[in-house]
Amino acid sequence: MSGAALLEVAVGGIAIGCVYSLLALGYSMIIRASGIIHFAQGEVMMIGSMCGLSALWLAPALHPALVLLAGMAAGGVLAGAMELLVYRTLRRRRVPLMNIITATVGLSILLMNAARLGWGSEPLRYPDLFSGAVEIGQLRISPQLLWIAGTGFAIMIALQLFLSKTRPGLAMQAIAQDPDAAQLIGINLSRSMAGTFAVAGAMAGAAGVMLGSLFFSFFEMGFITGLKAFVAATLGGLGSIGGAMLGGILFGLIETFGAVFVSSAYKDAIGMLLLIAILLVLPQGLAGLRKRGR
Amino acid sequence: MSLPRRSLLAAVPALAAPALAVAQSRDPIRVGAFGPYSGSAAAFGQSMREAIDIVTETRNRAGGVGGRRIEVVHADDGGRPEEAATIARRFATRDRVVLAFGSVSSPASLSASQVFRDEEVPQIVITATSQRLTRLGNEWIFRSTVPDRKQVSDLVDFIAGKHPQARRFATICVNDDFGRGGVEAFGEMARAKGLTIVGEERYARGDIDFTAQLTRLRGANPDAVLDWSRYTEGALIIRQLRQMQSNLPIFGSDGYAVPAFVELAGPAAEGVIYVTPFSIATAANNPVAQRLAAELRAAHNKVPDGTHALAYDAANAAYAAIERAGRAERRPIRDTLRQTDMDSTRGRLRFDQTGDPTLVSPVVVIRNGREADARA
Amino acid sequence: MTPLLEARGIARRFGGLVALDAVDMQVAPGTVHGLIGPNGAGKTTFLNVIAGAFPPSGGSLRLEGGDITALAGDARARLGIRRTFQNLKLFPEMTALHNAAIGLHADGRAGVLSALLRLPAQRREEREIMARAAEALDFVGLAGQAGRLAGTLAYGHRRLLEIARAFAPRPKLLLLDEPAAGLNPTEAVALTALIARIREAGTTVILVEHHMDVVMTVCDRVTVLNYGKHLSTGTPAGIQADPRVIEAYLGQDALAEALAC
Amino acid sequence: MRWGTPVTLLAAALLPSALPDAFLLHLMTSVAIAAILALGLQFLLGVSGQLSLGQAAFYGVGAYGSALMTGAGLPFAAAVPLAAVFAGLSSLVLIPVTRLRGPYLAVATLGFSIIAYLVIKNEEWLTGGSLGLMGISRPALFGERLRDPAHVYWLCAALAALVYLGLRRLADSRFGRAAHAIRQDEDAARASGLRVTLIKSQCFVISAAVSGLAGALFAHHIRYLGPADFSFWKSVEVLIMVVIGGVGSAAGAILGAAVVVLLPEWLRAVGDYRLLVFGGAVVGLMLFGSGGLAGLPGALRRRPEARP
Repeated sequence: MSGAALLEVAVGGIAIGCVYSLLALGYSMIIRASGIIHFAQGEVMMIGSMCGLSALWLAPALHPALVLLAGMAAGGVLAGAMELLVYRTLRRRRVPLMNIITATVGLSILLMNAARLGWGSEPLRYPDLFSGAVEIGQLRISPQLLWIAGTGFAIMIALQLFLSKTRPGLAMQAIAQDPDAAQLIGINLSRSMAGTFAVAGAMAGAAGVMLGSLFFSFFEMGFITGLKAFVAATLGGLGSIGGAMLGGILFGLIETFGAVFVSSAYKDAIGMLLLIAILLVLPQGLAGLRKRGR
Repeated sequence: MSLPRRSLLAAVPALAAPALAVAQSRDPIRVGAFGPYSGSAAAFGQSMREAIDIVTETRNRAGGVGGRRIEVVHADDGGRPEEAATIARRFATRDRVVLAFGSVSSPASLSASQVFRDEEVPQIVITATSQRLTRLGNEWIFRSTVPDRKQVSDLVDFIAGKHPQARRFATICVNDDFGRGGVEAFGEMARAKGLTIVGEERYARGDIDFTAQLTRLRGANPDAVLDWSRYTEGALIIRQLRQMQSNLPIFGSDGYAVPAFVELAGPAAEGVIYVTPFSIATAANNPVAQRLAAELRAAHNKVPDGTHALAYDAANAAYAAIERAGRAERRPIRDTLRQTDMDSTRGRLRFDQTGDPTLVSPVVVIRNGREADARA
Repeated sequence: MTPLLEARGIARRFGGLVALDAVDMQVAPGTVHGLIGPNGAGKTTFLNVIAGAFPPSGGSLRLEGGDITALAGDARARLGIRRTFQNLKLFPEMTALHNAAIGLHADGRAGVLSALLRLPAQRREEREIMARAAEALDFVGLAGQAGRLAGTLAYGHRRLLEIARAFAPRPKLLLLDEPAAGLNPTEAVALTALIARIREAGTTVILVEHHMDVVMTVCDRVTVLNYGKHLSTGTPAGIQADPRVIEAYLGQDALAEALAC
Repeated sequence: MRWGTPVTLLAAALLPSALPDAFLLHLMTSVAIAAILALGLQFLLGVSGQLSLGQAAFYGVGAYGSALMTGAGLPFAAAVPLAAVFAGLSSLVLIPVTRLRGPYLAVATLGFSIIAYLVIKNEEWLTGGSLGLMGISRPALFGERLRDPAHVYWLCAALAALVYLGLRRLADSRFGRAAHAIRQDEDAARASGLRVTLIKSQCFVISAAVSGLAGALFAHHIRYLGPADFSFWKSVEVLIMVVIGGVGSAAGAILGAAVVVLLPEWLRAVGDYRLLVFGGAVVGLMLFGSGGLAGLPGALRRRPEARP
């Protein structure tokens, strides 16, 4: 395979990886703050994607950035509402974590089927948000992929800044690290938790719009993608923001290159085998690398 | 595990009880229909249900069959063989249907066919194309669609006749019974006609990024691409292929034969050629197809897709067979069904020894965003 | 006489931080050996190395002359080194009796198959384990609490339960990590007596403790660590008089006072 | 309440005479099989605290194993236990991952189950690929094929009861106590001399073997095997059964299995809204609290020794 073709594949892998990263960030933030494996994260992404598309239907000339924003808003509101209405109620009842995790599975089934009833069972196509082809020498790269990779990175950097520089962001970090101490210094636990879910949901919504514009929106789109993003988050080390970003992009690349060099029938197996291998060396994922020196 | 000693198993019959309460009226003739009404193939299930309901309502308005109404019991198999077997068991023993329609996928149809064969219930498969369904000596199975090998041979004949310049084919398919069945048959028959297969790729159901496979396919330097996919992945594959600035001719499967295909593929669909069990574009002179189109427009404001036509034909054949049998019993219905000889949306419908229809499949090409007869 | 436990040149580093630096210690059998030092001196780290919670970065450990440096924690436990934890590690959803029975697990043999078949040998063994577990509870004074879930016990009782679990198999060496922490003075006195009875029962004890009155009352010998280094070893009286020890505790007034009394 | 188990057993045994409907017997057979599957995970999660998202893999190994062995001429009564043993052994490849904790273990088992699914789907020569295996023999006892659905039901229900009693015994034994301790505090368990990895691995093998038994029975009950029934979704379904019933309660696992099998069947009446309602019901059931369904009667009576 030529170098140019390899590069094309790599860009595709990075673009998909960005989508995984955005979703994985959500998994990581949520698990760090609350211990919940949020299996409905993929469905939040799907709803974000559907809402972005619906915004486009209402206003066909909408700027792509606003479509992205619509998806993020939808995802954020949805995830925040799920925390406030369901998970918080469950926590107040002091049910075991396993029950909350199962409730996220229930919500995922519920959202998937609600979307099927609301938006139909046919996949829905996004209009091309970006067109033309970028040519660098003999290399042709779809501008969609570049935009997605670029936007993905931009959102992740924005999230980093939000978490490290703003008051609500710092509060979320504090809650995640030590909820008791955070409450003692006057941070509102309940609000920060809802905020964490909302931010994670917004990330998922952005991923949904990106995935939708690359491919299409479909009520089942969140299931497999969500699962893979969870694997990516684990690969990176659950609870680690940097790890989630790295894990997502790495997983996208592994998957795409796995399909190129090994059989595509076992494409998903390659990622999984590698994941298991990495976990055996680093039981805490890639983020464990940093802690290892201690 | 050592916590509560008492068990609540006793509550189980109570959970099952409401299902028992379903009234067991003897009056209407009951038939069953099952397919993926939920899950990723729900669009097919929905078309199937719409068409069967239209035929049934029309029949019932005209006085039913032999003065008895027809009642369709619908059930969702979600595309899962386990569910299909359970539904088949229910149709046979509890709903006591005289005949069953379904399903859409081959595994679900196969799983159910075992139960129907055991319980001696005639089954008309709607869209499942696996050759195996009708090749197991099962006398209770019929199929509305044309099996994959027959469709492939119709497509290969078409290519040999109309596109003689396409000699080197690269194939891509979904990695399941549908895709592999189609591509294997294509390879066999294409080689028999002197064509060569220069590359074979597969992907998993639900994949969205085909860059890797397409890059490899293009590398094999083919004259044309054969894609045996369902419409969702098919639309992505041709879009991604065209995004790579490739103008290779694309031949596709009956999995494309859904209106949403053109919708999803957009401009990339232009010029794509595929085989289909039914196309309204090639049925302008077929009165049954026109009747279906009119009824579907009235009921759901839709243009019929392949599944609509297949289910429509199946239901018409079934009700005619019940009428000819003169009684609502499974064995006589099966026997009269075998003698079917009627006008359908796809021409004259007869079943061969195995239960497959004897029809030639249309081949269509997308022009200006619509299906057009490629043979014309 | 060979020491029961002999530590030679034990070192432990965490990243760049040196927690233990070539510490030697010999524990004579049948004694209570105190391990003290200012905060951050490496007492708990040393205890963890002895228990096998993590391997030392250097040095060797011998139990009754046999090298145990390479053994994992559970293997050392089976050889007869048992411990308690500074911040209490019980099995809160199990009864006190079953907590103590876990301590005796290594003495049992019944496996999956015999449990499924409930063979007579398995039932006999189960009765024995329960009898010995009850005995251990009785020994620490928790006989009345056998049926209660560990998580619902009073704090002082939980401390005792942990000792019962560790002592139940009559280990050769018992490592107590601040057993008196959080106890009221009455309870601390009772604990002192309990430690003495454990020694009488033939178990050697290493005691890490901040309560100096407990240490001084019950210990036969005391080792002092400072900044990860061995500072001094001797009788309680000798330690109290050692100028190096007093110097090490300078600035930690409360402890210095405690040491003086 | 020591008579709870015998009364339930009696009720289960008499069920066929109360329900002459062949379809309901078919469903109750499915419940019995699902119960075995759920008991397998219950043991792993409830007793040893290990979360597996890969139960579908062992279920699949058992199902395909037994189908292939009977297909090769082995009698049912030999193939089913052998398939269960084989499923148990197949979990040995997971032993390295038992040292992972919580979600990391879950993801590793998830990976294993995805690989197993791909093997089922791709290795046509062995598993029939995506078209699956057909014509699997009916269950048989003493050389007699069981044609009466009531007999098949009794067989599966009896095995479910055996598994229930066996796992209960195990949970109450020295071994179960050790597993239980490890679940609550691994460090303390290790300090007490427990071979943590060995015990956790043994729990994995037992759980896998029980799941394999369920799979083997499933193969001969449905008599058709296709990859779609062994996807990740199946693992999630088992997890839902266990949690609905109440983690830690064997009786709850059986109850959860009954709910997960029967509820969607019962909900067919609501048509398109079926899965929507099912998802909502799962969320709703979680609100019952820590004990799940099995804990309900106790919670209503306010047991004093309820969890902290």
